[in-house]
Amino acid sequence: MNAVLIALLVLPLLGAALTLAPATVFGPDHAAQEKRALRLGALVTGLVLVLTVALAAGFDRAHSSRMQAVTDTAWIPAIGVRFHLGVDGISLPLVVLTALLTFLCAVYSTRRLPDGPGVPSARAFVGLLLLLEVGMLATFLVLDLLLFFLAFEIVLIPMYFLIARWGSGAKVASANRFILYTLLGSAVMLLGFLLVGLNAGTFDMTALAAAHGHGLSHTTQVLAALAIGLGLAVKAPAWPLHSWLPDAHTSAPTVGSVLLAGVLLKMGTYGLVRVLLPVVPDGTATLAPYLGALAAVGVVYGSLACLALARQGSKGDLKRLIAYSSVGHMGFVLLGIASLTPVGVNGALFANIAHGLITGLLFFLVGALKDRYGTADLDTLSGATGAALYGRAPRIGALLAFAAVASLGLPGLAGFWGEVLAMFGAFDPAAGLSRPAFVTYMVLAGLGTLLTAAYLLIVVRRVCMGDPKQTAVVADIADLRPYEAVSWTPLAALTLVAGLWPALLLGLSDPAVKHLLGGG
Amino acid sequence: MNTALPALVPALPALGAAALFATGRRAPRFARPLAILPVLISAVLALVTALQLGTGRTLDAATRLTPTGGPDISLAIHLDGYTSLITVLVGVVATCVQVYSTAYLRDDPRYASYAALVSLFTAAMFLVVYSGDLIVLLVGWEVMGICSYFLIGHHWETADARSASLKAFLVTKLGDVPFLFGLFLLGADAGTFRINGVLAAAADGRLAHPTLIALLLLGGVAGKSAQFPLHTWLPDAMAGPTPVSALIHAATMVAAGIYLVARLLPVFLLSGAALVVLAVMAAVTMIGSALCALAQDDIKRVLAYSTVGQLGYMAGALAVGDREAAVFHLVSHGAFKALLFLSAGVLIHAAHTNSLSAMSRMPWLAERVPDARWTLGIGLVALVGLPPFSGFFSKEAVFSAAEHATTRGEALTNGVGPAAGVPVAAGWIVLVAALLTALLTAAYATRLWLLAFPGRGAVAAAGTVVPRGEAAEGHAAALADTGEDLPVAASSTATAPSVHATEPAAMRWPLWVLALPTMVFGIAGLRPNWLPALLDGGSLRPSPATAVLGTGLALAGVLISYAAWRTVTARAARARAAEAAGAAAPQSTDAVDPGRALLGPLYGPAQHGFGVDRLYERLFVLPTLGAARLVRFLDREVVEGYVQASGGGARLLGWAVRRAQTGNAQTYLSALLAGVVLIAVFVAVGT
Amino acid sequence: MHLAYPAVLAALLFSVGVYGVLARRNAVLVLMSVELMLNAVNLNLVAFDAWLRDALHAGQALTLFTITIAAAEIGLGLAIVLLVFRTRGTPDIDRLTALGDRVAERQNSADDSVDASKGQAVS
Amino acid sequence: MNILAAAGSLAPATRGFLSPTGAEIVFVLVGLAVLGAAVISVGTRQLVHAALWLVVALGGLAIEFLLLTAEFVAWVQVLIYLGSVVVLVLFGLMLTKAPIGRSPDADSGNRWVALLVALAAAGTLVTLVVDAFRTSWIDLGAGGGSASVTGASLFRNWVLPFEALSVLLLAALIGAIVLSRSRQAAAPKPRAGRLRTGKPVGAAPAAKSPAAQSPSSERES
Repeated sequence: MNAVLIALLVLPLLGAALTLAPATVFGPDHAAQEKRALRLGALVTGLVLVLTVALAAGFDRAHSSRMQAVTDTAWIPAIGVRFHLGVDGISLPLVVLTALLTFLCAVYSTRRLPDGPGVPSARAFVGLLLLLEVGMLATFLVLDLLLFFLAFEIVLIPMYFLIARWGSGAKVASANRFILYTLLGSAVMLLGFLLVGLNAGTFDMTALAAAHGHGLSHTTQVLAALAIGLGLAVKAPAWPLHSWLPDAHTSAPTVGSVLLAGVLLKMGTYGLVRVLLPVVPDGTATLAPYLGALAAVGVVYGSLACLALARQGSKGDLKRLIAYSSVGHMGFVLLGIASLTPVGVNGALFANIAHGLITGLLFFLVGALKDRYGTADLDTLSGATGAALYGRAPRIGALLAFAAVASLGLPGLAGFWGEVLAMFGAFDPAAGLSRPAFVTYMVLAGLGTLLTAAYLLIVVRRVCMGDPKQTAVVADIADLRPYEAVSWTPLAALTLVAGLWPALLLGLSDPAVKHLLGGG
Repeated sequence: MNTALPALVPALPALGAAALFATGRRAPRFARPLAILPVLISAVLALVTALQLGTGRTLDAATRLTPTGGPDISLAIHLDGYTSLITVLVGVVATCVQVYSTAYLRDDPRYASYAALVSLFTAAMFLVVYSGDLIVLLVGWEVMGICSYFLIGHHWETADARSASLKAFLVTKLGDVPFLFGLFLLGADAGTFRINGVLAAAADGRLAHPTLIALLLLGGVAGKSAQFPLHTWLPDAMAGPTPVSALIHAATMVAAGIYLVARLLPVFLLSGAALVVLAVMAAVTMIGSALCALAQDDIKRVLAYSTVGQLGYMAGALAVGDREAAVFHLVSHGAFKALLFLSAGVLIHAAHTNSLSAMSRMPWLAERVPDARWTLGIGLVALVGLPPFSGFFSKEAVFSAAEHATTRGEALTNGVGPAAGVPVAAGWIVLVAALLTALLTAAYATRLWLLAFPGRGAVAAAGTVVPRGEAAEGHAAALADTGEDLPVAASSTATAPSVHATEPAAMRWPLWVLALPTMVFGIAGLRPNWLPALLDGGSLRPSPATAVLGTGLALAGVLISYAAWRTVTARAARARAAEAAGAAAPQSTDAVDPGRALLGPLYGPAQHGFGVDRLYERLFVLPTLGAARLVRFLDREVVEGYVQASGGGARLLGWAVRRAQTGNAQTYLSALLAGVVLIAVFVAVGT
Repeated sequence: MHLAYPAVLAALLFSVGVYGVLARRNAVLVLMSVELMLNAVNLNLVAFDAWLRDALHAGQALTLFTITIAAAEIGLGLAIVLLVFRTRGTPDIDRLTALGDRVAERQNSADDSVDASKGQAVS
Repeated sequence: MNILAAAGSLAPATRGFLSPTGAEIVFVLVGLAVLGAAVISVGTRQLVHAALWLVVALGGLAIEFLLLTAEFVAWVQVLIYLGSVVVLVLFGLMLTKAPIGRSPDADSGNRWVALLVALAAAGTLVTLVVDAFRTSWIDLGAGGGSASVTGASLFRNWVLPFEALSVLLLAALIGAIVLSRSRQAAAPKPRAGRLRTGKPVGAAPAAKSPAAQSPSSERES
């Protein structure tokens, strides 16, 4: 089984290396090269997806708290860094989600690659996409702090180029801001890792988790928690550190946005659960109320910002609105984690996956709208009464309504369980956390769900509904194309399945979370 | 008795909905059978389950849906008398509505998605009634809310449908947020989300703060059942197609709130304060909505306000602790209100307008739709509560429950909870409000009847008559101003309404199917006494005192309204005669409305729902939008400011260090020596 | 004799030398101050040689060393000062700031005005 | 000299700051003089006076060496420092056309910082030294500094270092010469101009024609 994990990392790396080969290897003329490169991308990511599904099938669900498919060899003995891979109930869903989203992006971009002046070749695109996949998969598979940091950083470079070269609008400035902000955050995180690693004597996550913070004094735990928490909070945008996200999403290409929102944000919250909770429990306990406060404010702040963008005449960009909604949704995840209870953390992990699926779908849809209408600006799109997408492109309209409804947390769809369990966790936080504070966070989060419903339905009203007789920006737009259907239906289907049968994910994460929080 | 049957009841319509969504566009001809068959079968199954269950037995079955780290969430079924009664009602009404819709929306391009959403809604309602787990109940609860959102927004071409659907969902969602917190409190105190577990915890007194729980749950109930603070969405929801109003906004969804309070009544009985709040809420809803119904011009808005009022009755019955009366009234109201809406639909379909004043100028309307005329009459009589129809018995049950509650310890809690738990104040509030509302209900019911079907003489006196032929052509204008709910696409081909072109069969026989229970349900239920046995066993027979008082008030209401109508038409006739003689200015055509005479100064505010909408606009909507603008400013200036400042700060630091390079060797040397001295001092001091 | 006296005197003399080196504008005077510092060191060496009664008389040998090196150094120093004087026309140290960041000062003033308006992170 | 030393060793017990021997008193007085001269030499505005006060300081120091029975070193000090080094400094002053009178800008802008650093250094060093050597006494009686003793030890074990020293002096000598050559070779160009006019190099220009005037004046600077 552990060969699967290594194969998961090596395969995309080989694919990326292959794209470095001279262009002629891919075909005689430019068009053939482009097509073959994109097909290579789809093939490799497809293979990785098959591997992850095999991994999930072979995974022993009864003992999901135990690390499975483990490879553990010394890598840099001088500083005690070990090449330690493993997967358990918490990281398995995320690995499968990453593989799925990357495969769908690869399939989508085989037919719809952003082209234009100065846009590099598809070979470079596929190479960067595969490198991105290596970084993302490694982040979820690795069980060594420094390797985690390494994977955390590998992801930034390809995403930077995706935004800076294939993006639109003020793409270079926002790409710079994205990479500088996140790098600063992860530098602080590295300090935290070093503090923990040197004091505890090992960088191995499983050993540190087993020790459950015994080897570390209280002050080092608080300091480490602060440093690591700060770095990870930048990545999963906690409220005050979120200002890189809207710009990055506004200028990123569709595929970039999907992966940025679908997977990169999860690396931050996964880090919080995998590193902060078990390794420095006392530090996290002291920081939990503040993290909860930031999360609650994030939820309300995100949704109010979206409401401001969604209103008539505010010249709001749809992608920017969806980015702010991600800030709101990740607020729920952080609230669940801050409650330090099994319910809360289970809710957080479920919301992670749900947000990945739903926001991935939303960004695909908005990207498609932007391709069809040429702009994602809500005012030009909707005009006075609305873009009447139900009439013009009924299938896209239906999918957008489905995604908006899933995103506002309708019970029966994936978005609900994460939010409800996170709020239930905050309702009754772990011992030692101040109950009134967390109940107010829960109330704020509840208000947040109402505001989320408000702005999402306003978007549906202004995009899907509308007077058909009103002159539209673009006369007739194509309804759902086959390749779009292929790359979007898995996301919609999974949202429905995860909504109707939550045990699919909670069954996996519950024992692992209890083991993580219980320690020992 | 295995649980396969009840499990199928919610599953079938859901599968029907999925099938409709899938094949809607590709194979429209399957739409009709796929719409009707699943709901019909599930109605039959519900009836079979009810009969199998018999009276006085309950059935519980559960499998774990998912672990959560805390209390588990389970797919649970809880069957008892109440579920049998309500599922049969829902089944019957849903089938009638689906059949009715096949004709009503015959050539609507989006019929498939409409039918799918109605089936999904029915499945959600079944799930709410059958569910034994509060979180799964919440799932059904909110799926109903989203289906109502999509159905209200069915005619998304018209502006008010767009805004009404958004408003409906947001107001119910506003109610659902405290509802969720109430469920959390229940789940945390009882240690499980199973309803039996919660009721057992209530019995053992393990609920820490029942008043808070009850008030939070009331938030959700007020939202869903359109009670006083959160009722503003229901009248606007009439922008949706009429069958939707019949099913969702009359019989089922709005009743879900009442069903939930009935199910969790032991929790409510633990706190007197919550019952008083419920009583006050019910009273204000009853009286306010009755007054508003008296002043509405749109026939559907009258029925909508009437629904809000009747729900106030049920809430009042719950406030005095008698859930039997509440559910009895719920079922009978479900039947006759659905009947009223469907017949109103037929009326609108024929007259091509919603507005009562327009109908009052169409004398030919009566013979045009005889079935609708009769069923509307039966419905209105049941609504007013005149014997022998079901409305009378269920309303009397509420009156007697209220009357019993006025004396301490006498409340009809039928063993569900301590009779003393019901405060006397709640009893008096509900009794007085109920009686007053009986009067007002009779008034607006009669007004509706008189305006909808004016006799020949009265119309001649009232003035201009809308000839039959002209109605067909003029309907576009009528359609525009009254936001009539007829599908736009079907407008142009309406045949010139001739006498014998009555409504299609599919719209007529559901009326009679629903008329049957409206007439018979009261008598059938009480005579052989199977209804009380099915429920909690308390006798639902009307007590003589309230029966006489209630019926008297109802008759008084009818007479007052008729008298007002007579005087108004007489005055209009005199004015017509004077105007014919050229003396006075032409009277406005809608002077015939008795409501204006009865309400007098209250007519203006009543027409606009007493300004509650404007109040909410100012209280909630404007501050939220202000906060949104503030956040947009904060984000662009403050949070962004920090990021820019960090960039600027780094450059400033660089500039400062640069200035140290003065080029003068002596400054460097001084700095060097100062450093050396400092180090020497630290080393000397440090060791 | 108490060892503190020569040691303290040497220390003070050394500090006066330091002041001279750092404060004097003319390069020759700086060289003179350097001489003072070297002499302070010599005093210390001799004092400690006497105190340790060193058989090798290392202290005194080293003093001779320093004296010779000082002589060589002052010779070279003055040669350099002369050269500087001949090319720059002035022996004053604080005018010899060719290596300074003067270019930066002029550009700074230009930068500040630009920064105020743009305020954009250097892209 | 050894009487003093003997006296020193006779009364070891009653030592202390409060009962200074004769040598100590003289040492302190001369020390104060040296210090005063040094301060003035560093502080005065007139550059030449500074050099002269330096002479006084170094002379006082030579006396101090004598007091410390380092007789040979004292004379070497007088010989080389006072003799050659200060003279060199004076030459340096003259060659760089230092102003004779009071020159206002003798101190650079950096003087307050310099004062601060100097005082800090002085404070630190003095406290350090006093703290370290409070209880140590020099036994002057040993008379180790005389020319014979120093000479013997120099030629017994310090021969090689001194040879190296001589090489260093040679290098310094050559360096100084190279540096301060007045760059004859540096000005051939103007002279080439003169060659074309046929007049011999360096002939005293009898008639000061403007063309001739410029190259010669150039040669002088």
